[in-house]
Amino acid sequence: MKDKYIVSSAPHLHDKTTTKNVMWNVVIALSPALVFAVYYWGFRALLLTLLGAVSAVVTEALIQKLRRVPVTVSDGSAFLTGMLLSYNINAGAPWWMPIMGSVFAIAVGKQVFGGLGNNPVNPALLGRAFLLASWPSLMTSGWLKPKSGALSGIADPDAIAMNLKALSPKAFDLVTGATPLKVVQTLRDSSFVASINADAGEGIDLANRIFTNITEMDALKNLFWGNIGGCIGEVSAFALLLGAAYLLYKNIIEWRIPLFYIGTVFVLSFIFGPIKGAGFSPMLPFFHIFAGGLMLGAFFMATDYTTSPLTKNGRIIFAIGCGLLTVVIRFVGGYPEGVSYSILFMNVMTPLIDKLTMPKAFGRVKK
Amino acid sequence: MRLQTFPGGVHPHDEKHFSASAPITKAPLPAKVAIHLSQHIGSPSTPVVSVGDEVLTGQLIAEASGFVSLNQHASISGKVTAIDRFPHPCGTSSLAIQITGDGQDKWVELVDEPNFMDLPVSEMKNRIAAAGICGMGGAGFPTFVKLSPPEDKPIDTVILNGVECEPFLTSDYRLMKEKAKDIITGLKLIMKIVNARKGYIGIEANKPDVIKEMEKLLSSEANLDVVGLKLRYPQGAEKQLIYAATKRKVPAGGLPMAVGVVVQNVGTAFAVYEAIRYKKPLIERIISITGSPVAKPQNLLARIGTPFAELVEFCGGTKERVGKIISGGPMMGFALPSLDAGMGKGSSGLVLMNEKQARLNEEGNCLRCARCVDVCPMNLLPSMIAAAVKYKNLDMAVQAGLNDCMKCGSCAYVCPAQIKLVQWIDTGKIRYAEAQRAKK
Amino acid sequence: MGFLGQLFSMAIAAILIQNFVLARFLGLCPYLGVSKKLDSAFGMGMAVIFVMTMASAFCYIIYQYLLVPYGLEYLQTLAFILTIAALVQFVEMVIQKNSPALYKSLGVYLPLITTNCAVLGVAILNITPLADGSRYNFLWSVLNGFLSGVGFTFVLLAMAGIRERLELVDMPKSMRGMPSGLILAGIMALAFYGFMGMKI
Amino acid sequence: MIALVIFLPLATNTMSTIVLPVIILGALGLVFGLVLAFAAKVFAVKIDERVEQIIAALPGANCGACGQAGCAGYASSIVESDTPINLCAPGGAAAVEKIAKIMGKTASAQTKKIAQYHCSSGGFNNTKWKYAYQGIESCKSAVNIADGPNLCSWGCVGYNDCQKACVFDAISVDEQGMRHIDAAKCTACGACVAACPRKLIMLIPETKHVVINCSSKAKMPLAKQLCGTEKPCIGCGLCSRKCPVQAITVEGNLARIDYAKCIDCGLCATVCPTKCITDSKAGKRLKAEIEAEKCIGCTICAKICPTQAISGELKQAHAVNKDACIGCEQCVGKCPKKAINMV
Amino acid sequence: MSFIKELTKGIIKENPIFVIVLGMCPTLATSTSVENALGMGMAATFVLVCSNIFISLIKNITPDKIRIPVYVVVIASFVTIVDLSMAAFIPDLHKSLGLFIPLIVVNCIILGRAEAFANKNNVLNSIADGIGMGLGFTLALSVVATIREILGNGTWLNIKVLPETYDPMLITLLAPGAFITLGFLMALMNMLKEKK
Amino acid sequence: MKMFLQLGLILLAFCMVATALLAYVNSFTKPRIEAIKLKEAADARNELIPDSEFEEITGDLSYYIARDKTTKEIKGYTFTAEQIGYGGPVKTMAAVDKDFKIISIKVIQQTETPGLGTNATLPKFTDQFKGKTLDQLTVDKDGGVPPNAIKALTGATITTRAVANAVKASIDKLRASVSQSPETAALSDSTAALEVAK
Ligand SMILES: Cc1cc2nc3c(=O)[nH]c(=O)nc-3n(C[C@H](O)[C@H](O)[C@H](O)COP(=O)(O)O)c2cc1C
Ligand SMILES: Cc1cc2nc3c(=O)[nH]c(=O)nc-3n(C[C@H](O)[C@H](O)[C@H](O)COP(=O)(O)O)c2cc1C
Ligand SMILES: Cc1cc2nc3c(=O)[nH]c(=O)nc-3n(C[C@H](O)[C@H](O)[C@H](O)COP(=O)(O)O)c2cc1C
Ligand SMILES: Cc1cc2nc3c(=O)[nH]c(=O)nc-3n(C[C@H](O)[C@H](O)[C@H](O)CO)c2cc1C
Ligand code: SF4
Ligand code: SF4
Ligand code: SF4
Ligand code: SF4
Ligand code: FES
Repeated sequence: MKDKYIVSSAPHLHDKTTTKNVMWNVVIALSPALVFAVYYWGFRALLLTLLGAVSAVVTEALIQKLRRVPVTVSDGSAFLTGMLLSYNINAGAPWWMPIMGSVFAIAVGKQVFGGLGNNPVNPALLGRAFLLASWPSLMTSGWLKPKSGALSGIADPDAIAMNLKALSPKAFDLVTGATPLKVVQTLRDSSFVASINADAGEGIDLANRIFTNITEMDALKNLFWGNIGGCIGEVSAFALLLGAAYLLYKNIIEWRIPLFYIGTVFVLSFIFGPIKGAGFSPMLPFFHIFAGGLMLGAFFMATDYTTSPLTKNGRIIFAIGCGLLTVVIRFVGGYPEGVSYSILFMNVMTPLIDKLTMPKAFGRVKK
Repeated sequence: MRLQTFPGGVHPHDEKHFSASAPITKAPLPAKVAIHLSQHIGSPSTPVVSVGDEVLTGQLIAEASGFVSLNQHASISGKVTAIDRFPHPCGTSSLAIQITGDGQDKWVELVDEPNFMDLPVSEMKNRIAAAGICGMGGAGFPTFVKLSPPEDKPIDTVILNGVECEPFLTSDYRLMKEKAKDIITGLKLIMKIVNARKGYIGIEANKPDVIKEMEKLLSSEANLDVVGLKLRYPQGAEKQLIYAATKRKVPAGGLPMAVGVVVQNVGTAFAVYEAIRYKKPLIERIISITGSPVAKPQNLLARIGTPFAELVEFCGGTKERVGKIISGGPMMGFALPSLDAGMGKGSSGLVLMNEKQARLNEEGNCLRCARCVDVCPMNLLPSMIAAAVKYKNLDMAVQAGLNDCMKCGSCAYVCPAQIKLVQWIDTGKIRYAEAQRAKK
Repeated sequence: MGFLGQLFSMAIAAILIQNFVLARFLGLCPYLGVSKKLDSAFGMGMAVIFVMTMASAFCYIIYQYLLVPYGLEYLQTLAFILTIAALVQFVEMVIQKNSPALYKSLGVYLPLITTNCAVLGVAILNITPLADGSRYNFLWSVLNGFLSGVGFTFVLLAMAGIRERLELVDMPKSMRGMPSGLILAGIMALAFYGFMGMKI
Repeated sequence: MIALVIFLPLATNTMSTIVLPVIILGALGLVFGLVLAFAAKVFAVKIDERVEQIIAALPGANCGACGQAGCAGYASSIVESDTPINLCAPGGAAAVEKIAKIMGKTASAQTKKIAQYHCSSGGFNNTKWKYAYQGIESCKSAVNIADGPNLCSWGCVGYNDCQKACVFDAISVDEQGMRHIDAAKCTACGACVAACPRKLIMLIPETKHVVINCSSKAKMPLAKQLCGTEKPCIGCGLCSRKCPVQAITVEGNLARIDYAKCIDCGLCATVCPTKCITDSKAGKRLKAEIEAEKCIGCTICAKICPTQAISGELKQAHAVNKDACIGCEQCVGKCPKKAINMV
Repeated sequence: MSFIKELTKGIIKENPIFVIVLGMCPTLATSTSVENALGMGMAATFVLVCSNIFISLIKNITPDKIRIPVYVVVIASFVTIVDLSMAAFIPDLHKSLGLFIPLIVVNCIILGRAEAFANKNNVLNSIADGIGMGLGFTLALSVVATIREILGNGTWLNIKVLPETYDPMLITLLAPGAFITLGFLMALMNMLKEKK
Repeated sequence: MKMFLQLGLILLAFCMVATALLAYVNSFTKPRIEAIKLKEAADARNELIPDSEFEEITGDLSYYIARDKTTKEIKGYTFTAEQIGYGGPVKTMAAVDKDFKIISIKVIQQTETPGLGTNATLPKFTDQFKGKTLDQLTVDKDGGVPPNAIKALTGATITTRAVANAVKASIDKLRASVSQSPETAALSDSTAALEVAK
């Protein structure tokens, strides 16, 4: 058949974009964050990321071999899933954590349903949820301290620390031993506030001081550059925005999901943000959009093609849903951070959203 | 000038540089032609000659077999040597009248009506029908039918389609460049026939010289306008063009006349002009022979039925191995198994591709990336249609827009997983038709 | 907390936090069985909401006014299930007669519901003392029944949406049907963990 | 009710712990029973009795495995909307059989048919290609593009739509890429017939062994050039002329057997110049022999024999001319005395 | 011998959990440990056998209109008996099975078998069916429980089987783990069936 | 009409038979179950404060006064405390001596996550309550410093808090009701007098 002309159905031209280059471009867009992570936490961050990515690739290849279907790991989607999974765990986690997570993410999250494009929920986030449910204590403690600065991102740890240590060893532990969102969550817990200081008034006062400090410009700067405690990938809002800009420029992700997601979180935290007893801080919405995994989630995970709605209006509903749930979980939930669960939940809703927002063909009138 | 456009669409590289600057050249007379009885939408024409008859150039050899059908004329003079299946420019084979030329090109008699603008409308339509003109923009709808809308559907606007949004093709461009005045006359004739008040010529922004020229020519005409259009595929599709020019939305499943518009290709307008003024039947048209393997890409004025092989030969043959032959443009054209087929009334181009350009990637899994959804000018869910067809869920396919698709190919063009969306949709349409038939 | 506030928190708890299917392991058979198509899932969901509400009301009355006064709590299972079975069958007959259309879309699911442990579950939970030792009154029992039904329907619809989508992909043969349905249920349960520990 | 009124006031601690509950629950039962009886009467609806029968035939697990809402839902959808009857997993084959009986699917009463290809081409080495097709691997999709990738535009495209359509796994593809139908597994459901865009598959009676393995309507020289196996039907008409019962007609360069007339004698296969007609029983046919003792000379057999191989006088024992007998066995069944054996 | 056939079919060929997919609630809820699984299995088997016997006895005297309520009453009675006796005689197990004992009433297997089998067969076969289905249920439950207990707790029937250093995978003891474990077991069954 | 009665009566008959059977079973299991319940409670109390006899006091907080079997001297009090944990209410039974110092505790009912919250039932966790006073009942994560604090279970702070805070709150209540109750007040007076006498 070599000597025959090729005949196929129109169109005979094709855009240069392929699955492969989409995926590897996302990997490129994610690498600035890795650079920052290595800068703050050392090579352990790199090691964990690679372990996650490689085990994802190996798992996918093995399963495809077993299923006797073509091995398609070179398309980079498994690598990406593994990488994003590792980005969702703490740099201080044990080495087997990203491996277990990746294996679960690929096997249960993706290959069970036939591989790329078929998975109903985001495999990387499913992997994270699996790790969190399996080893909750390992996943929510042991945060690595960034190269300089405190875990919680409090602007001036030393200055407050001096005071804090004297006033309440407990408050000192809090600001130096957890992520910024964990601090905010704890400060919202009345039993904690009551227990910082024997004198209730002083307790509230102290809580307020910590809270104000955490939303100050200096603290936000730490948050922006990544000088805080947290998961590998959520280290620096700056690095993530850099990657996001690249993806937007390359037309790989679409603006609707990130914009509406972050926008919803911004607006809702502006409205509902002030914690009990604490004064209103104009910086609070900024704190909420830079803290935790929001940037990573909004730009890299909620935008996952497979698990977000097909339609444009659907994507807006999806993103607003994610934003709403994120704020709800952060403010009244049992976890300090809600990004991963809110995206997972909205993933589950995606088919229904698609159904509801089925577009009408050009020229079709409403019935 | 503000450029107009429509929602959705894609931006393939336009590749017009191969043949844009080549002036229209007459192709040599072919030795044999095969005139297909079905080069148009509607019922096939009925032959009125038999094997062995001598015919003149322009002589009627097959006549319309119903209202929506077409007259066919001999495009060269000579002898009818066969009425049989011959390769068709859309890749299949179908019944055609083969004429072996005598090399003399003896014409039937033409006229030159001095007052052709003042002919009665019915006479104009008769001449169009007699000339066997069908749309030359690709679809091939008989023009006299299109120009006879029912009484209750008044037409107020005629749009000439000079968009030529298909990459590579330049035949309309050259025609507009070289025959601008005649095209405008054609437009006026059409407007007169359908009694329209307003006329537009839609031209894409990649032909600035033609836009300027046309603007100049139309500056004195109050009711005629040039519409500059953004460079975007499928700008030339009827509904999208109407939307861009008039912001009217043709209802789904409806015809342009539902919104008072008639769209004609510029080539059709030119043919209408020639038919009314000279009673000249449609026996030749302009075709771009282009693509990187072609030694000397050109725009040829060639007789209907000329084998593609002869045209390519006239353009200096090929300079590299050909991987794919496309009759029409690369976005909607048909890939041909060989160069044996002859050109039809709707053949606006022949695009050759080398092996590298021709090779397609394997279909992968759909990522649900929604690129296809974003670009679909008809606002459909191509990925869902394709999946639904694949898993034999016709109801869902129809819900996702199976019957609204115009097969422009934008979706398949962007799909990163290289899913053959248009082919799936095509298959779906066939299955749907089968199912409908089975229901009856 | 006003009535509406209380209602809201009960709704959140019943639908998201303590969802019958995903958190309490009740009503799994129909959840796995009738979630292949959105249409059927919707019909089933509506039927369950209806029956759960009615069952909550009836069982509450029977428990409170027939069993408790005579110290017959040990007969609760028997009395409840009898009530539910009779109720379901009665409703089925009524619908079948009066609204064939509704019967087509809803009635056919009714027989399935007798064996749905979620209905008995909600009846029992309604009369089980809460953490502070109090019990729901009649109104709240009925509301709880209704909202639990809504919670069931919600996850049933989401599941059906996903499974309908999975009809259009190439799943490994051994995973088709129940296995993938169960794994999906697991995934959904994980996704609902975000609401765990929520204080409303 | 009266019992309730009498006993309730008596319900004190001294009341036996057994009598009281019995009365209360009994009353409950009575009330529900009456209500249901009442409902059954008032709300009685006439339903298709087949639905009831099918409900009875189904296991009643209400598991939803059929994709319907419980057994009743499945039953009514079988009756009303032609839902396949083999979807009940718990019920298994037994249920299918029962439902089939109820629904009167009497396919089994007719002679069993099986699917048979009418093309000898297809596969990797048996096809001549027109072009290199790139696209969806489905026959239905492929034939829409330039008349399909194989030179013969009547022949097998080879993307196995037929195999994919068969839910009974009756069609297999060998290492040459050729398709084979397993007669034992084929249920003549016709799915493959509908799936093949070239209409190459037809259902023929299981008892017939002669098949024209081609669907090409191309003219003589062309047909051979196009065919991948070079065994096309060229429309020469030899078979039709040979057929003793005029079961073969040639139309548009293509011969077709009318199986209602065909007596499965295999003569046509012997004359086909291109070997396009196959006869799986060739050489295995036996010859008729008349037991003279039993023969009463009724002449029925002689009349029925398509080749006039039987001769004999009225009321005389008949004899078979072995050379003329083609083994079609037409006479065997017709003999009133069962005097004819195939040997 | 149909008795034997009815007895064995429930164990593999028509296993109520793996093949008929009924009674999922107790399966998933009580399979956190093998001990619970055995207890639940036994309780359900008892009810199943009793109700099968009884229903096949009364099948001819129950009018169709009230068939379901009657069956339900029969089943509920046996369940309550089990419930009360377990509370009285094996209080520890009763406590850990909790809410799910009364729910045996609606365990789809029991009513399902009543409707599908006992309703149409004689007493002897119904007993066989009850025992078979019960055993099948118990067996499947124990298999699920084995995986969950080992992975989630490092023990089997409360015997330590994994080394102390094993950090238990808690998810297997939780709802998602239950679903996923069962899902994979069923996939495995499917694969074995295909191989055959 | 006949069908009405027939259906009603059949169902009636079944219900009656079934109920009779159940009532019969109940009549002999009920005492047993109650006995088991009582015994369990008693066992638990005995485990917490051995060799004592108990007297129940009901009120805002129901508790038992434990007296030495021989000397009839008040040894302490037992009570049940309850608070919502991670997966539902967590019930803890605790015993304190008469100075309200914890003698020991036992988590008697909970629906926490296996492997996490359920670890609260293990002696490793409950033993640390022994000897703690009201002020020392703070979870370490909440700022308490061991040994004057309760060390949280790994990954289950919520459960830990539920146990510690419930016990704490109940001791508070116990204190209030003990000091109000005239009888016990008198008793402690008498012991005080006794001590003075010494
Ligand atoms: C069955 C049929 C009937 C049509 N009738 C009319 C008509 O009455 N008037 C008209 O202006 N165009 C008519 N058209 C032509 C369409 O408007 C349109 O020009 C043609 O389908 C090709 O358009 P396209 O190349 O954009 O697809 C008809 C087309 C079809 C297929
Ligand atoms: C996707 C698509 C692209 C098209 N592009 C062009 C074009 O560039 N130029 C053109 O004349 N017709 C184009 N057509 C055909 C027009 O829709 C329409 O049929 C034509 O302009 C009608 O004029 P005619 O009947 O004179 O051919 C296109 C059709 C489709 C569906
Ligand atoms: C699946 C799962 C189960 C959990 N079970 C419990 C539990 O039973 N008890 C508990 O106190 N916390 C439980 N948690 C909560 C976490 O373990 C977490 O540690 C808790 O929020 C306390 O956080 P802290 O120790 O950082 O304050 C669970 C978390 C998850 C993800
Ligand atoms: C923009 C973008 C975002 C992605 N995000 C994720 C992600 O969050 N998690 C993941 O597992 N894969 C992600 N992928 C990779 C890929 O979509 C994923 O492997 C599929 O979900 C598997 O079917 C992403 C890919 C793209 C192009
Ligand atoms: S679905 Fe049809 S109309 Fe839409 S982009 Fe694809 S080919 Fe064009
Ligand atoms: S463009 Fe291709 S991969 Fe993307 S959604 Fe459409 S069909 Fe799927
Ligand atoms: S699809 Fe049907 S007719 Fe065809 S081979 Fe299979 S069973 Fe036979
Ligand atoms: S469906 Fe027809 S064309 Fe396709 S492989 Fe089967 S026989 Fe050949
Ligand atoms: S729904 Fe079937 S056992 Fe619960």
